[in-house]
Amino acid sequence: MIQEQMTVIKNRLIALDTFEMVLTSETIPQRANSGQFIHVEIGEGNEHMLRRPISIADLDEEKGLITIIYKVMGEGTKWLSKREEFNVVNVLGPLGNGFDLDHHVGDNILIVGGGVGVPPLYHVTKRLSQHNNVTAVLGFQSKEFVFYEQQFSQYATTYIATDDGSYGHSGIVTDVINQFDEPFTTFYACGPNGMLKAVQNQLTHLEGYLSLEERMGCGIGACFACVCEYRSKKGYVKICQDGPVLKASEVLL
Amino acid sequence: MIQEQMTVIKNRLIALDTFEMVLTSETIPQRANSGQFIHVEIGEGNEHMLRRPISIADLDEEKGLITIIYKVMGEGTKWLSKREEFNVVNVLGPLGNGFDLDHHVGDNILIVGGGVGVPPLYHVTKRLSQHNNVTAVLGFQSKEFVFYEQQFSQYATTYIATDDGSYGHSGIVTDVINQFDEPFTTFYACGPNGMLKAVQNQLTHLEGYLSLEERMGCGIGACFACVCEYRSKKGYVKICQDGPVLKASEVLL
Amino acid sequence: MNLAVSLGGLELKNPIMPASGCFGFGKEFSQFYDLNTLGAIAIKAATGEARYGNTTPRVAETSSGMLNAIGLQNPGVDGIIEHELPFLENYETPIIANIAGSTLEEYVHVAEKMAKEQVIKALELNISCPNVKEGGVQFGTDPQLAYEVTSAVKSVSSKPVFVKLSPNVTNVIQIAEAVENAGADGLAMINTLTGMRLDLHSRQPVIANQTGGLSGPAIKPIAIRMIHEVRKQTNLPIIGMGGISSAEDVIEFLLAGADAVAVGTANFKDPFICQKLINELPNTLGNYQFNSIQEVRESRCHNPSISL
Amino acid sequence: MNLAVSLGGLELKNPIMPASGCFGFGKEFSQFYDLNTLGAIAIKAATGEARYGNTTPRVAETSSGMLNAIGLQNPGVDGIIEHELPFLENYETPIIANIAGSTLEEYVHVAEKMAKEQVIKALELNISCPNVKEGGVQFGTDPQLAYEVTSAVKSVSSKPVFVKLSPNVTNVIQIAEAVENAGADGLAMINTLTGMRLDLHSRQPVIANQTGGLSGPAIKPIAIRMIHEVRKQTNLPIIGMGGISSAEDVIEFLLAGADAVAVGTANFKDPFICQKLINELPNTLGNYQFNSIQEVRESRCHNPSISL
Ligand SMILES: Cc1cc2nc3c(=O)[nH]c(=O)nc-3n(C[C@H](O)[C@H](O)[C@H](O)COP(=O)(O)OP(=O)(O)OC[C@H]3O[C@@H](n4cnc5c(N)ncnc54)[C@H](O)[C@@H]3O)c2cc1C
Ligand SMILES: Cc1cc2nc3c(=O)[nH]c(=O)nc-3n(C[C@H](O)[C@H](O)[C@H](O)COP(=O)(O)OP(=O)(O)OC[C@H]3O[C@@H](n4cnc5c(N)ncnc54)[C@H](O)[C@@H]3O)c2cc1C
Ligand SMILES: Cc1cc2nc3c(=O)[nH]c(=O)nc-3n(C[C@H](O)[C@H](O)[C@H](O)COP(=O)(O)O)c2cc1C
Ligand SMILES: Cc1cc2nc3c(=O)[nH]c(=O)nc-3n(C[C@H](O)[C@H](O)[C@H](O)COP(=O)(O)O)c2cc1C
Ligand code: FES
Ligand code: FES
Repeated sequence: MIQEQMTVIKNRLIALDTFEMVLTSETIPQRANSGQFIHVEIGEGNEHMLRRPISIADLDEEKGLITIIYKVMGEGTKWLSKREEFNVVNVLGPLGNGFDLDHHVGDNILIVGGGVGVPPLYHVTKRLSQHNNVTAVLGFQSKEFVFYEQQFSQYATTYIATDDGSYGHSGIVTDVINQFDEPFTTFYACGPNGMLKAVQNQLTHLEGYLSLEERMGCGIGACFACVCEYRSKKGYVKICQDGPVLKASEVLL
Repeated sequence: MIQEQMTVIKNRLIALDTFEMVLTSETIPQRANSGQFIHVEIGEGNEHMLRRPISIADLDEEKGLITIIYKVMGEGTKWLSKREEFNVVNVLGPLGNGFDLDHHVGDNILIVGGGVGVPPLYHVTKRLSQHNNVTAVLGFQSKEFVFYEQQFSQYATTYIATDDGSYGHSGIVTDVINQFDEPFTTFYACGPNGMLKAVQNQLTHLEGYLSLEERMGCGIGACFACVCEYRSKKGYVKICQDGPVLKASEVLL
Repeated sequence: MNLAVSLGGLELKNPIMPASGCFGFGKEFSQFYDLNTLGAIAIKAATGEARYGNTTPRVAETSSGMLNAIGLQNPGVDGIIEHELPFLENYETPIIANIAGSTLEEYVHVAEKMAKEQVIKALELNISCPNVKEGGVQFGTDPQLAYEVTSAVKSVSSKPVFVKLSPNVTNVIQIAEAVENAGADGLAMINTLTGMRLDLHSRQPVIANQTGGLSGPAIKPIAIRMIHEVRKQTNLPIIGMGGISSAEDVIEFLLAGADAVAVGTANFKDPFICQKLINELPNTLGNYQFNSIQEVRESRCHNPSISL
Repeated sequence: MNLAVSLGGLELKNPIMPASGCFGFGKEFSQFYDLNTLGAIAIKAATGEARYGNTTPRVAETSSGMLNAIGLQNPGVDGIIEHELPFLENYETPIIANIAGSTLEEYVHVAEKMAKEQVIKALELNISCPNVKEGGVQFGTDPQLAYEVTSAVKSVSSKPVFVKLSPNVTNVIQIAEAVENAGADGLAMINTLTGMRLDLHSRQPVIANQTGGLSGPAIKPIAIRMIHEVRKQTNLPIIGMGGISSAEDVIEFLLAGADAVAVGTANFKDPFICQKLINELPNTLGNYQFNSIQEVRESRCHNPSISL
């Protein structure tokens, strides 16, 4: 992990309140694993003492670029959304563990993303699709929030669900998953806790992985801000260090 | 007085740590008087809750521009120095009283400026020079800090003094003034308190004016942060409202 | 949206007022907007005699805040009544007189005179000014003294008395209880926290008085915590303050337990702030699914009548 | 420039250390820089048994600061000794063990075990954690209890004992005096101020524990004031902290009365901050015409031996 001044190459609106930002990086594309995140410094001066964790959505090792996708929620992401080409952003990363994908060959894999949980799954899908058959189910609040459908479709059979039915399947991701009768080998999910809980309950028969979110201080495992309950290690799993990717069967949401 | 979003037209280094900034303004050039100041908001967000008072150094009524000259002292002026063309700065102004110059015709007037006390005197000199004979004595720490010598020379017989003798007369402004034997009608002075005190003591025989500095809260007379002792009104003169220009004979420095 | 709030005997058309000491006696800000738009105005502290305040510098900036040690400079209660209140009579906005003193007698003297003025609709008893040796701060940190000064002032005032609490205490609930028992009609909280900055060049405190009162967004979390704590114990109306600079902040204070709010330091950054907050409040309430101020009050998780 | 400082029995090669709770047990930060460059390391609080801490969310951002309510999560004194200290034995930097507890007996138990560890060079008695009901905060706000816990810990510790003071008190000097009388070898100040933030969407506190400790630049003026106040009364070494984020801040704390400083929250914004401050300190001292740390101490306007 390293601290780097990254230059903004692109920062564009791709859905309602949702931005895709491409950053130059000298070291992260080579080192990062799908599912890891970066910790982004916000603003000038001391008004914002906490960095913001954002997943790595894509990597380009050749060009030395990383892509993040973020939704404007509060002051930090609003500030990010105002960065322009050639602005510089201070980034710590890559942080956390990633998805361990290398052992999958010829598997039937289910990807489940919700809202701003979708971004980290893009690179996962891209990589898994090389040697596996991937199905992606992506849930959004409504049509205006949908992003990256085409990008996912290149690598996976992609289903979109919207809560209000304004696009794709009407309802939540688990409704879509209910309709499948393919036997999946495993699943990778990221999204709001409610969705993760539903997926966890629905897919108990599979050994799968969840990527979690929690408010963070340090982002590196030193402050104990971001813990999550884990069946085998009471109270001691730190999302920033032991996660964000954790075994679905172990996590108590 | 009004609050205005002003666009930066120019922001250039004119001496060591010293910048000249030109700003568009819809109303200030028409309303402002020489010696008044503006109160400038610093930074984005809430890190800086106090504005910074900066004198109006020049006005261009036709083009709707004002000029300020400031020295980088701390965080606020550092932030200002980083503004670029087309950036926007939030300004309150014009504030305070100005120099009352209209009654001077054919007078022999002495202008005394020290360091960042020089800027407000530029417009004063320009205006007074229309109908009077003006002599300007400007003091700086050393050669690298000297600015606006040429500009003043257009309107006044200009003497520069540096504390370390690296440029112009060696010594402080009062040394230069000592050498004059012209009979001045009045004087206008602005600079560090030490200089103002020396000038006040030296020119007791003249009715002159001093422009003072003090740390400010509101800048408009509401918070009582910036008071100064005044012979005739104990403790009740506010520099931001009753000043910054005050009668030399009244001010207790 | 109807923004009116009732603070015991004091009716405001909206819950937003400038905080005492940050708005003078209103005149300067009347150049920016119509003071009639304000819920109320808390004017600068009055003492028995004119005070000249502390030596300058009196203010210093800090991260997301500022220090001040004005030292209660004011023309004295008679000077205020004679020179400042007449201008305020031009407005229908309720004026809250902030009362300060060094002795119990001075508080009573100032309160008695102010309460008689028609334009004054309530008193705010400043027992928490940290910036003058004889500024009454001892009244704000000792429950017994707080009780005594409050009941003495109550006995001479026909107008509602709000007691302004100091945050520089181990237990703010104790002081709140004492002044409630003494008959306070409401609370104002919080005043500034005592702080200091040193100048590295001069090696001396930046503020001539050495210490000053810390205000601004920096202290907002402390204000919210104290109001929340006190609201659990009392039904008295609370005027909340400490770092308010946005309509969201206003709602956060209401949710914590305040019934109205005062805005201090933010007036220096943006002299239009109070008017702006009043204009933005209805939409901002709507953004968070509130249809009225009353709904905010009702969704407090800890109204004393409900939960404690 | 020689940056070494002596804190009673504790010798540091420079006055800068990470603050307890913001640096874990050092391992994570050792990925960023060599921990040997640090003046000392204050490790995360230890309690008698393992604690699992509070429910999440445990942190929230505030203007120029943050709230935390970790709730003293730690593997317990035995767990720390077994699993965390061995890594720290690889370094020569003095380790300061932060001691917490709910009862006097727990403090004594933890202190006794920690003081026996060779790698531990001093204890920091945390009588000021505001984030757990049973976190010892009562020991930090009552002079009598502060006295008792300090003298009990002193009696079992051969290593210097620094007592970490709470700023959530009316009179910090009183507590400082009590712990000095109890034999404290030094003071650490300040811990966090109790604060709160409410989320407008959920209408609930952002932090699950409701309140949290406010830290960061927002509280720096309060820390400076309290250290300045206490320095007037005592010659005990003081480890100063509260919002430090620049080399200028370090000098301001030294000038206020601290002999060394700890950096907490700023590590989250910049994990290299401690190293950066150590590197910048000599030049920054020079910018303000100081030739040594000792010169800063001597230019305090109020050393007790000189003026009071
Ligand atoms: C491992 C991880 C990966 C993430 N990846 C993405 C992503 O790829 N795209 C995306 O849009 N969002 C992502 N998030 C959520 C993102 O961090 C928050 O939306 C963001 O921090 C909000 O900051 P703000 O200043 O805009 O909001 P504010 O609400 O103003 O933030 C205030 C504070 O709360 C924290 N906070 C608020 N919401 C969250 C949250 N959901 N998770 C963690 N901290 C939060 C902020 O970091 C900040 O410290 C991720 C979170 C985690 C933990
Ligand atoms: C009426 C008036 C006119 C001025 N005109 C000019 C000018 O034309 N050019 C120029 O370079 N400077 C001028 N000054 C001084 C200028 O305001 C300060 O240099 C500036 O505020 C420093 O801000 P900072 O953030 O860089 O420094 P910091 O030291 O970081 O500022 C911290 C705080 O102290 C205040 N402060 C520090 N020094 C001064 C000072 N000398 N006077 C008032 N407040 C101060 C700041 O406003 C701020 O609130 C003027 C001051 C006054 C009162
Ligand atoms: C410059 C200044 C002067 C103040 N004067 C007074 C005063 O005279 N009486 C009083 O009760 N409070 C006074 N206060 C405190 C404010 O009314 C308010 O309680 C405090 O500043 C917190 O609010 P804020 O963070 O919005 O400023 C003053 C505050 C400032 C900044
Ligand atoms: C996340 C976090 C955890 C903390 N944990 C402890 C702790 O375990 N023991 C302790 O004495 N202080 C703890 N503190 C307080 C710090 O050591 C320090 O006193 C305080 O944060 C002020 O310094 P700062 O403003 O530099 O952060 C903690 C602070 C933070 C932010
Ligand atoms: S954020 Fe500090 S331990 Fe995870
Ligand atoms: S700055 Fe407020 S009265 Fe002058």
